[in-house]
Formats: sequence, structure tokens, C-alpha cells
Amino acid sequence: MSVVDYGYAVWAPLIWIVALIVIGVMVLIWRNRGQKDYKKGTAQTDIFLSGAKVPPEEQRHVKSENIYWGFFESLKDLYGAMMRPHTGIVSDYLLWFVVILAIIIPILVGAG
Amino acid sequence: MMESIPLNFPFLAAALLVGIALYIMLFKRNLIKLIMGVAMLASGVNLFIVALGYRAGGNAPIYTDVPPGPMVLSVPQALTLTSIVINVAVLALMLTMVVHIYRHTGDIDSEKSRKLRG
Amino acid sequence: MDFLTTNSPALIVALPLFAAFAIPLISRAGERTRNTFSLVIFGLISFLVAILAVNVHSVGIRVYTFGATAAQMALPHGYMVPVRIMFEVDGMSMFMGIIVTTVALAALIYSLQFMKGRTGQARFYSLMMLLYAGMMGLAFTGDMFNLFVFLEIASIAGAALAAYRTNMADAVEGGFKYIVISAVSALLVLFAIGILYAQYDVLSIAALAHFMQYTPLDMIALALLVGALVMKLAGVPLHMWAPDTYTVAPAGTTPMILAASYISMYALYRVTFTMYGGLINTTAIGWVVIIVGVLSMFVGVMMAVHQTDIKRMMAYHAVSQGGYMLLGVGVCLAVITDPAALASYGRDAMNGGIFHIINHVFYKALLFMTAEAIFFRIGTRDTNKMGGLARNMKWTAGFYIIGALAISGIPPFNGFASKLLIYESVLKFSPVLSVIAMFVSLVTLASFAKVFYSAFTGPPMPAYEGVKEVPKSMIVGMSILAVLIIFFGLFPGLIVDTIVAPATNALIDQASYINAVMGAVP
Amino acid sequence: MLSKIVRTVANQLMLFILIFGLYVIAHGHLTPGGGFQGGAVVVSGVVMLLVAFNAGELKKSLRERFLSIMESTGGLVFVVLAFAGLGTVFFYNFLVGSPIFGDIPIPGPNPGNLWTGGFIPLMNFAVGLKVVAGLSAVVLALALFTSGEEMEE
Amino acid sequence: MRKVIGLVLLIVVVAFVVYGVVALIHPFGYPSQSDMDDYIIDNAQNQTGSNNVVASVVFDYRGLDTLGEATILFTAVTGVLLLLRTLKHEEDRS
Repeated sequence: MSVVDYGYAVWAPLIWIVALIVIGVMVLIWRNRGQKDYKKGTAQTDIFLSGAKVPPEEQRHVKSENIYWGFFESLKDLYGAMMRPHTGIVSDYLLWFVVILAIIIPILVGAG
Repeated sequence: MMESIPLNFPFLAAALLVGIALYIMLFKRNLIKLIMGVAMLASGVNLFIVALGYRAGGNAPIYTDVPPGPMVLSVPQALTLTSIVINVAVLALMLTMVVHIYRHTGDIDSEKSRKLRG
Repeated sequence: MDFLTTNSPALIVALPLFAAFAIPLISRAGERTRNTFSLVIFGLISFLVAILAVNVHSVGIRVYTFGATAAQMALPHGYMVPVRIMFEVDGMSMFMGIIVTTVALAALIYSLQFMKGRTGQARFYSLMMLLYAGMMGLAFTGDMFNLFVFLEIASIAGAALAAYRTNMADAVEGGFKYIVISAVSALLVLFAIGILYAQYDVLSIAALAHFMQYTPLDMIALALLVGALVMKLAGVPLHMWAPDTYTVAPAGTTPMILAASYISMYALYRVTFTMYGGLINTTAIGWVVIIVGVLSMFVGVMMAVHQTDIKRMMAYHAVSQGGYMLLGVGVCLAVITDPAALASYGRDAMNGGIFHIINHVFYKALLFMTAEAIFFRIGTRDTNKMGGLARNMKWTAGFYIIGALAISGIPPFNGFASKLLIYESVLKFSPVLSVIAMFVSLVTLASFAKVFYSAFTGPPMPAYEGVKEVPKSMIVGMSILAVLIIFFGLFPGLIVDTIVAPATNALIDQASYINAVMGAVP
Repeated sequence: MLSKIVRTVANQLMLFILIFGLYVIAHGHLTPGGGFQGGAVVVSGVVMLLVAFNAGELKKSLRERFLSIMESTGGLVFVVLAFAGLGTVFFYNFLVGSPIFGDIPIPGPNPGNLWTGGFIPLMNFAVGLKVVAGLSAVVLALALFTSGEEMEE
Repeated sequence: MRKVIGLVLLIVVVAFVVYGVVALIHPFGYPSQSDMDDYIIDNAQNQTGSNNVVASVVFDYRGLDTLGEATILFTAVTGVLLLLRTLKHEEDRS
């Protein structure tokens, strides 16, 4: 009932969950065997920023526009090309519609 | 095939009306003109559908004191009636929205009044 | 009971219309009465949908002819052409009906407290009922012109709801774009219907399919229909209205407008598979659908990562996920003439594409609802201004995680089940497409992680000290969808066998759809 | 507000417009016309009043709430008439052959009989009510909004 | 540039449509098929009791369309009144 099986694609979520639980238990056991001398509230937990001054807590949040900055920087050209059609003008949306019609009609009439 | 073209003026008119309406919607930046384009498109489509049902020399399909002769097809007329009312409704709502857009931005140019893009 | 079973297709569409007309009157008796009335009517409708679903599953295609002397009498006595409007409910219609009903129920419950104390509530609920009726009618109808009428009902109600927040300029703009796009595409659908009517003098879909000659005029009509419906379902490059409209629509209605776009997708499948099935050059059309699908996936997801508005990001993801559905169905369409390939992977690709519709509507509805919950409490959609919200909105954060994992295709949520079907079957067709699909899934996860990080985690922001969890009815609305997502994720086999496979079969099996109406014709 | 002559003439004309509209609605099943057309005729009269007087003046006699109730009633009557056919099928014309509007006309051309049509005349009235109320509400609301006046509710 | 490309594509589309409806469709006034309409014209008086065939199509044969049409009108009126409502002051924030 829970299994999707098409001969080449098999997906059994319940088995997967059992496996996940087993792995989780193993990880927990592993974790408990780790070092025990970690203490809260000492210099061990302080943030270290290459010796620079650590900003106060409110300013530590990374804003969403700064996340994946490198990704957008390297794909600048792609984004430039992709933003250009998204003008936000209804006439342009309809122009794209006409473009699609002008492509589909010859294809359909030509393909018979 | 060629001799049928002179008879098909209503269809030609409807198709051209659709074309002109699309032209208006594509190249005019004034939102009121855009709405006019939608209205023209609706008229073109309605004209097309009602012209489909015509039978040469036919009477209106109403039996009250009808002179003898064939009757034109009745379904296209009903469809057109439905479609006209639908378009009135759509236009009313569009105009309301344009009134609001004008209230907010002070402009009905689609380029100057846009807030959403990208 | 027998009465209900026989008349359920009509009642499912007529009851919400009745409720919509009655709500302005009932609102005079007070807010509580109106909410109870809406819920009671909706419960009744859900019950009818359940009856009809069971019935369709056991009996097969149901035909309901309006105004005839008997509901099953599709053709008049001794006549070979259907005259009256009929509803034709098969597996695919029922599949869409189940989706729409579930989402509308969740949205209605969600809206109860979201709308509290706002103006124009009576009309808001009235429009929600109308939007629901329009979508159900579109899913059930077996008549082309009726399809146009219901398309317009759904569009107008959706546009009016999208522009609900008239005090914000962008809300009205989003609604205006939606209605212009809808009006133009509906009018071109009407033009195509006119062309079809001119040649065959029938309007029933089954009869049109029966008489279809596939003349050049039919090709033009098909092109108009495909173009218009692709625009309504927001496939790239006709997707640009979707972010604008989904962004601004108020809470409960965004999921319903989303469902309305997939109802247009249903109409597209109905036209290509049922009405033109067996005549069109399926390889060419299949590849067109595949290309539109891949473009949608790629462009949608790349635009989505870039967004800072939370609902706009989700809206672009809706475009991108629509691509998966088109990809699955396009692969099936491309191999539909090859029985070996169809049996081997074509049908599975289609199953994946269809299954993805229900999965996507559920998790995207959940995500939109969480986004609106944030907006409800902090009054902005800009992720740059958010932070640390998980401290105060634990339920919302939890639902967001469920939705985000499901949309990214992380097992064991439902998104993975359908995406796996698509990946595996498309891999057999063309490995490149499958790799693109997986890449898109990866970027999806990245963009949702970004929003999760910036909105829910991080240090507590001083501006949002006093933010509370959203009211109960909103949580109930979201949890309905969350429970369904987990259930679908854990038992995908059950869902595929009971509702997805019948839908796929209904689309591929064109002959039985025609026979249900034109069976008596030699 | 226009001059007194215009206002008086508009007031007098409104009666005739109403009668003509009702005529078009009532004879919808015999002559060209029907609920939508007749309703539109009446609404044109309302628009005339709107031009002659101004929106604020008209608001006093044509209440928004009243129009809303009227429109809902029209819609409900329509749907209930459709529901009433459920004994056979939804939208079944159950009144044909019954004492109410049930006469069957003589086949072929005939002078017309008002007492025919089954539920068609009743539906025409319902639709007429709906169109009159709905379109006047739209026109009035737009006029009030653009002239900057508050609507009730 | 946009205008030139748009105009060319628009002309392509309109040319196909015009060719289709002018040269390929039945001649104006001579419908190629009229089975459904003939049935309606012949039987409307008996089945619906209405002299006006269009009214019988609108309200009886295609009654659901008219219900939809009335619904659309209702939807639009509801929408217009919803959009033109006067807002309360506390709603201005969201």
C-alpha cells in the first residue's frame, strides 16, 4: 500500500523511515561517545572572528539579499537577460502570448 | 474556394477586429486603451460567433407571427448573448481596478503605474 | 442516498452558487451565522464530492445532462447529436475535484479568523464560493462553451479576490493583470470554440472529438486553445502574471487562485488528449510541451532564488513546479503512439505528472498560508526585514519546514514520491531532462533554505518582540494540508493506485469518454 | 445636478423606461428580448437619473443595501427554479404542461400566447431583477466612488 | 525594435486566422452542418412551450450557461462593490 513499484522505480517510504530511525539511533550513540569536557559559559563557546570585534547579537543576522551573493554575482549575465522580459507591463505579457501563438500556429498547421 | 471570399465579409471583419484589438493591447500603454482593446476583442469574437449562425434569407428564430422561410441558427445567438453579458461584467471589474490604480499612482500609463516587476 | 448519488454532479456546482447568492442576505444576521452557514454548506459539498468520487471510482464515467428527461440521456430520443449541456465526470475530473475541494476547505477554515474584523467579509466569502463553483464546473463540464463560462467565473472571482487589499497599490495591479490576461485568453478560447462550432455544429466535447476531422481550421483552433490555456496555467514564457497575482492575493485565496491555474492545466489536457487525441502529431506537441515544461522549471526556479519577497518567491516556485507536471505529461504525449514505450515508461511519466499536481497544490497552498501567517503578524512580505520568527511562531515554522521539504523533494514527504516517478521515467526517455529536473529540485531546496534562514532563524529582532502565534483557525487550516502532505508521503502507492492511475487512464482512454455520450451512434 | 427642466423630464421619462423594460422582460419568451435586455433598458434609465441628478442625490432614494438584497433575491429565485426541476433533472423545465405558464403554443407561426414557456418567463423575471439591481449598483458605486462620497456599509 | 517584431508576429497570427476564417470556413449564410440547431428549431415549441427559440435555448437547452452568466454578473457586481468598499482605518496597515 505504501510502496510505489514500477519495476524500475521503487519507493517504499516506510522502509526508508525505519532506515532513517536506525541511522539516527546510531548517530546518537556515536555522539554520546564524544568528548565530555565541553562547558557552557566559558571561553570555549565564544565566537572567534579572526580576532576582529564580534558585533552585537542584533546585527549578526544575515539579510536575505546577502545570502548566495556569490551565486548571483557569477550568474550576473544570466540574471540580466532573465530580468529584462519581466517588465511588469501587461502589454508585454500579451506580446509574449502573440509570440507563442506565432510559433504554435505554423508548427501545428505545418505538422499536419 | 475563391468565390466564397466575397460572401465571407462578416468573418473577415471579425478576424480583422480581433487583429486590431490585439494591436491596441500590445502597443498602447494607456490602461483605458487596453480596456478598449479588450472590449474590441470581445466585439470581434461576438461578431464572429453571431455571423456563423446566419442562414441566407433566414428569419429570426421566433415563431411569433413569423413570415414563412428558413430560420437562422439559434444557438449562436444564445452564445453571443451570454458572451456579451460576460464581457460587460469583465469590463466593469477592469474599470473599477483602473480607478483604483489611478487613485494610488496618479497615472494610468502602464509603464509609470507599475509596482510589481522582476 | 440514491437521489444524492444521481444528482451529485449538479449539486456540487449548484450548491456553492446557491450559497454565494444567499451569503449577502445571511450576513445581515451576523458574522457568526454567516460563517456557520458557509462551513455547513461546504461540509455538505465535501460529502457530495466524496459520494461522487466513490461512485465514479466504481461505475466509471458519469454523464449528467441538464434539463433532459433523464440525467443519463445525453442524446435526445432518436437523434444522433447531443443538444443539451452535460457534465461528464471521469477519473481526471474527479481528481481535480478532490484537489479543489480539499484546498478550498482548508482555505475557508484558514480565512475564518484571518478575515476577522475586516471590511467586506460577506462579499469575500461570496466570491470564495463562486471561485470554488467555477473551478468545480470547469472540472466537471463536458461542453466547450460551458467550459468558457466557468473559466470566466473562476477568473473574475479570482481577480476580484486578488485585488482585495485595495489600500495597497500593488494588490490592485496584480488583480488587474490577472483579469486582463484571463479575459484575453478566455476570449481567444471563445474564438476557437466558434471555429469548432462552425464546422461541426456541436459544442459537447465528446461529440466534437467524435466528429473531429482535423482540418487546418481545427489546427488553428487548437493553437488558440493551447496558447490561451498555457497562459492561464502560467507556463514560461507566459508566466509573468503569476508572480504578480499570487503575491498580492490575500491569505485564503492564493491557494485557490493557484488551484484555478491547475484547473486550466486540466482544461489543456482535456483539449489535447480527449478532444484532439489520436489526430494531432503527438510527437511534435509532446516536444512543445516538454520544452515549455523544462523552460518553466528552469526560469521559474532561477527567478525564485533571486526574490526577496516571500510570496513572490513561492509564486515563481509555482511556475517552476508546473514545469514538472508538463514534463511528465509531455513525455507521455511524445510516446503515446508507441505502445511499447507507453507501457514501459510513458504511463508512469504521466502518473508522475498528474500525481505532482495534487502534491504541489497541497504543499504550495501550505507554504502560501505560512507566508500569509507571517504577513498577518508582522505586516511585511520582505524577507530582508524578517528574522528570528521561529521563536514566537512555532507552528508556522513547523508547517513551513514541512512544506519546504516537500517542495524540494526530500523523502519521505509527498513531493519526493511524484518527483521520483518523473525522474525515473524521464531518465528512460531522455537522461538530460531528468538531470535538469534534479538540478531544479536542488535549487528549490536552496531557495527555501535561504528564506527559512532569513525569516525564522537568527537572533530575536527587537521589532518583533510581541509577535504571537497566529489564531487557531489558521493553524487548523494549515494542519489539514500538513497532515495530507505527510499521509501522501507515507502512502504514495495507495494514492497512485486509487486516484492518480484512474485519472491517467481517463486521459489516455479517449474512446470511453466519447462512448459515454455518443455510444448510441453507429 | 443639471437644470430643473432636465430633472423634471428625466423623472417623467423614467416611468416610460420602466414600463418598456418590464414589457421587454415579460415578453421575453414571445418576442426578441428577455431578462438581460429588459434589465439593461431599465438600468439605462437609472443612468439617466444619475446624469440628471448627481450620485449623492440618487443615493438617498436608491439604497445600496436594497440593491444588494434585490440582486441576491434574483439570483436565489433563478437557482431555486433550477433546483425545483430536481424531481427529474436539474434545470428540467417542470412547468411545461402545468397550470402555471404551462400552455403549449400551436406549432409553427402563431400570434403568441403569454401563458406559455414553463419556467422561462419566471426565470426572465429573476434575471431581470438581478440585472437591474446589479448594474445599477455598479453604476452607482462607481459614480459615488469617483465623486469621493462614502458608500454605506 | 519591440514594436517591429511584435507587429510582424501579430501580422503572422492574424494572417493565419484571416485565411482560416475567410477561405476555409463555410460561406457566409450557408452553414455546413446544422443538426443541433435544426433539432432545437423543430422541437423548441413542444419541449419548452416558448415561441422565442433563442429564449428556449438560453433558459432551457443551455440553461446552465445562463446560470453561469447570471453568476458572472453577480460575481462582477460583488467584486466591484468589494473593491469600492470604504476601508476602516485600522486596515490601512495590512
